[in-house]
Amino acid sequence: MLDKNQIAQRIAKELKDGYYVNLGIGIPTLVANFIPEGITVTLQSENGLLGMGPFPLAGEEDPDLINAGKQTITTLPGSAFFDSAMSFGMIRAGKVDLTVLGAMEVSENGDIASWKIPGKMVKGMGGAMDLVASAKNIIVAMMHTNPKGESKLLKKCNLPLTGIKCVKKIVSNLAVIEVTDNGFRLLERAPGVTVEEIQNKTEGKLIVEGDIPEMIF
Amino acid sequence: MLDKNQIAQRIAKELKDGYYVNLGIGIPTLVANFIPEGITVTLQSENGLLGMGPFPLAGEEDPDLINAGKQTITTLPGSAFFDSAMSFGMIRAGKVDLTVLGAMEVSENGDIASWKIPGKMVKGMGGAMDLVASAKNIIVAMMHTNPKGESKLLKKCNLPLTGIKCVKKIVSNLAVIEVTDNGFRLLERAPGVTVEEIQNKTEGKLIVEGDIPEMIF
Amino acid sequence: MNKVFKDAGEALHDISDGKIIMLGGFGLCGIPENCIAALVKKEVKELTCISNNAGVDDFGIGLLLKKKQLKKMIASYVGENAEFERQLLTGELEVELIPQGTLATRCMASGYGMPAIFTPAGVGTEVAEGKESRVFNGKEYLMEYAFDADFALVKAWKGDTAGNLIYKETARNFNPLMAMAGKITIAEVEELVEAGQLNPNEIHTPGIYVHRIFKGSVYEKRIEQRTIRQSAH
Amino acid sequence: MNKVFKDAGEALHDISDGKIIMLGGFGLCGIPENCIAALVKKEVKELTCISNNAGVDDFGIGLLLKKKQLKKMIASYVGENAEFERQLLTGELEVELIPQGTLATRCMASGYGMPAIFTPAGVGTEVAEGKESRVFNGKEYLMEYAFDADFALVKAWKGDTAGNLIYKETARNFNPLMAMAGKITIAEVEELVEAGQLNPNEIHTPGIYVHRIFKGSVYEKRIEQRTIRQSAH
Repeated sequence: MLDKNQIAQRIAKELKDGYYVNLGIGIPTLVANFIPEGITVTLQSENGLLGMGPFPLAGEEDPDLINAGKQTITTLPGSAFFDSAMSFGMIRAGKVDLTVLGAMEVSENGDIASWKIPGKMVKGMGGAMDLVASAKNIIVAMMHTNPKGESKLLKKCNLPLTGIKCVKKIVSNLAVIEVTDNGFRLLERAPGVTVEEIQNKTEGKLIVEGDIPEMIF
Repeated sequence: MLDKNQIAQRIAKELKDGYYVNLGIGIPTLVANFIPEGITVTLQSENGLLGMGPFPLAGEEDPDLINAGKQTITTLPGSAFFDSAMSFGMIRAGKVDLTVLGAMEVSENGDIASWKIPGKMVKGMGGAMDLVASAKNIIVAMMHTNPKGESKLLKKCNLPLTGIKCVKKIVSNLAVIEVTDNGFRLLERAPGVTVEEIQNKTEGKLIVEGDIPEMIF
Repeated sequence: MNKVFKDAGEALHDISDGKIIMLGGFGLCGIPENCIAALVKKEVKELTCISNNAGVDDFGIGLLLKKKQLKKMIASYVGENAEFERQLLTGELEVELIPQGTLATRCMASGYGMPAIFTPAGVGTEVAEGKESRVFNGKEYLMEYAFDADFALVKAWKGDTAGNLIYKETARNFNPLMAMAGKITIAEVEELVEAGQLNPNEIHTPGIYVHRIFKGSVYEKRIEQRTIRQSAH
Repeated sequence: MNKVFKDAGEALHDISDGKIIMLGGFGLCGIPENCIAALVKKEVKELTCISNNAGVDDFGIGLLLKKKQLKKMIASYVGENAEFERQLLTGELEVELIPQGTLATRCMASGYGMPAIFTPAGVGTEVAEGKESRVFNGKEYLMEYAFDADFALVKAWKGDTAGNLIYKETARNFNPLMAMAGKITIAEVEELVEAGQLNPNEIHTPGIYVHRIFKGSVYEKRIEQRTIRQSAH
């Protein structure tokens, strides 16, 4: 079973040289810590920055320089600032190669729910609806089940949707799963996790073909 | 009868303090030379400049600094450069207070033809169609008749239109005319020009009410 | 034609109850602190606010919420504000949540004289309810309308007496978009200079969009999530 | 990931016959001189060019016209080019004239992922023929589609190795819009610096939109209408 850092580490293996990447709040943010050596990946922050760097050193925080999670950050050489319309413009135009974000639920056809629990939580969708509607490649980083142990990989989402038919891949604490036209397809198991356990914790249709390898980090 | 400079001079009397103004090619460009003392008028050039100044001194021409007529120009303090989308954005949004442009024909309902003579001349509309479709206030600067002596103020335009029902006022070599819902309304005569002459040279419906004063400069 | 005002109080003198007001900023970054303070002081009520966020409980738009000056809030994310959630759940406050890119583009559309735009954001979700949708090249888009705001209150880093504005870093965010979208746009700046002192090549918002400008008297610039790394990293 | 190319020849290596190409510039101001020279040298044919103007007889896009490399021209104003007028009147060249603001906004729409936009330009004229129109708030607008270009060739003043661009004065014009709109965008610059050398607050085109960049070998920057005033003025 993976911890949050390991989920981020596994997702980082999907990065390719020259990629522009948007990382959501939570586990996705951690992906930045595991960018493979030797490749250049440029991080986009949808509040108006390309070339996001690490958090600042103590005393070097700049209130005018934050990421989409409102955290103080820094910039890397070659960065650029722009307004929110251009930011979502480049997202809509498919210029961002990969989007990594969290989810409450994903359905076997790639629908995602992540922004609202009716009657309980109303934070708003922020940029998530724009990102999932536009991104060429979306990876969801999440726990396979909720705190009650119920599957978050469903036949159909119960919560209000963020976007439809958009998720391409899921990296959970248990597995790497591809979303295909025919349902979830199991690609890799977390170390020590059996196909059976993944099957039991996946409510949506899970396709298991041949030997499923363990993840390699 | 006014010459080109006098037409420009008369139009300049329509300027008000704080106006943002777009001046077309030809006579309209001359209006800049007659901006009344004591008021601030900012000239917009639709190729991407607010705060256009006079032509440069010899030797100070800058190939990267031109107006919409492709002429070398200068900037005034407080100027700003922007791209063509923003330029026409501010035009469409009605931020430009006054547009002055030339015309081949104007009809009594305010239609304007200025960009094409079928089979003879195909230069293109440039920004004229955007300007006439968007501007709050359009003044046309032109000769009252064409070189053959035929009226250019018509019941209906013969040439392909640039825009419909948009011209608010015409300043010609003979008269100042307002375009109303009921046709052309004569406001002022050029010095020495009679109402009869203006009437004879106006094909469209001309409304003459009361005494028509001579223009004062 | 003078655009320069002494302070927020003078610049906002004609904002009255019931107006539709845009406020720039993302979280607490780049918000018009002085304008918000003036709105609180004026005690104008029944405002409709268009802003990406709703501030925090005791800063930013949160100050207007606390004094119940808002009738309606149009935003994309309001997760940092408990008072907001309370007013929303009790029905005291009308709320319209819309995708962030839609919010930004509807501002831009207004400033660019485009009555409507198409975006795929929200297709298939409750955001799409009641909206016209249309397929282009096999992909579905929602038609979203330009905003119509009485006032836009924005915050810039530098401004000049002609109304030209330059923003700093990610404090730019929604500010230039809202600056274009207000029937009356009021800009507060950290540094106000004479026309001619800013490089015309570096202007983010041309002065034609800005009706009033003033130098903010003080900027707290509160940080919402102070995050740092260890120097060893 | 290297975006830097040695020269125009290398940067344009894969532009072949029949492609749709955008070229920045207004008149001769801010045109990609080195890219145009490379297109002439490559002798690619049957090109569709999207550009505000068509150059003059012996400079700019005029050079491509003279060698009959163009199949179609999409522009707003072509009044400065006699060869253009000749090819148009004889039917050798297909021409689509569209309003300048429509041209600019269709480029921007492409770079912003918006499939179509609404503009009042051309309503009631022959430009409106065959186009869908729609009334918003009592005013009629035409629906115009985003461009779909294979290559965008743009010219900037300064650029860095990450592809960020800064334009100079009115040489900006269509360049940033087309830079956003190309499936492959190639930028030529007067000055090419390392990433980190440009101020991120002053970037006009973020590098994400630029796929290839090179330093132009020479710039003539021909002036189309040299106009001066007397010093007494």
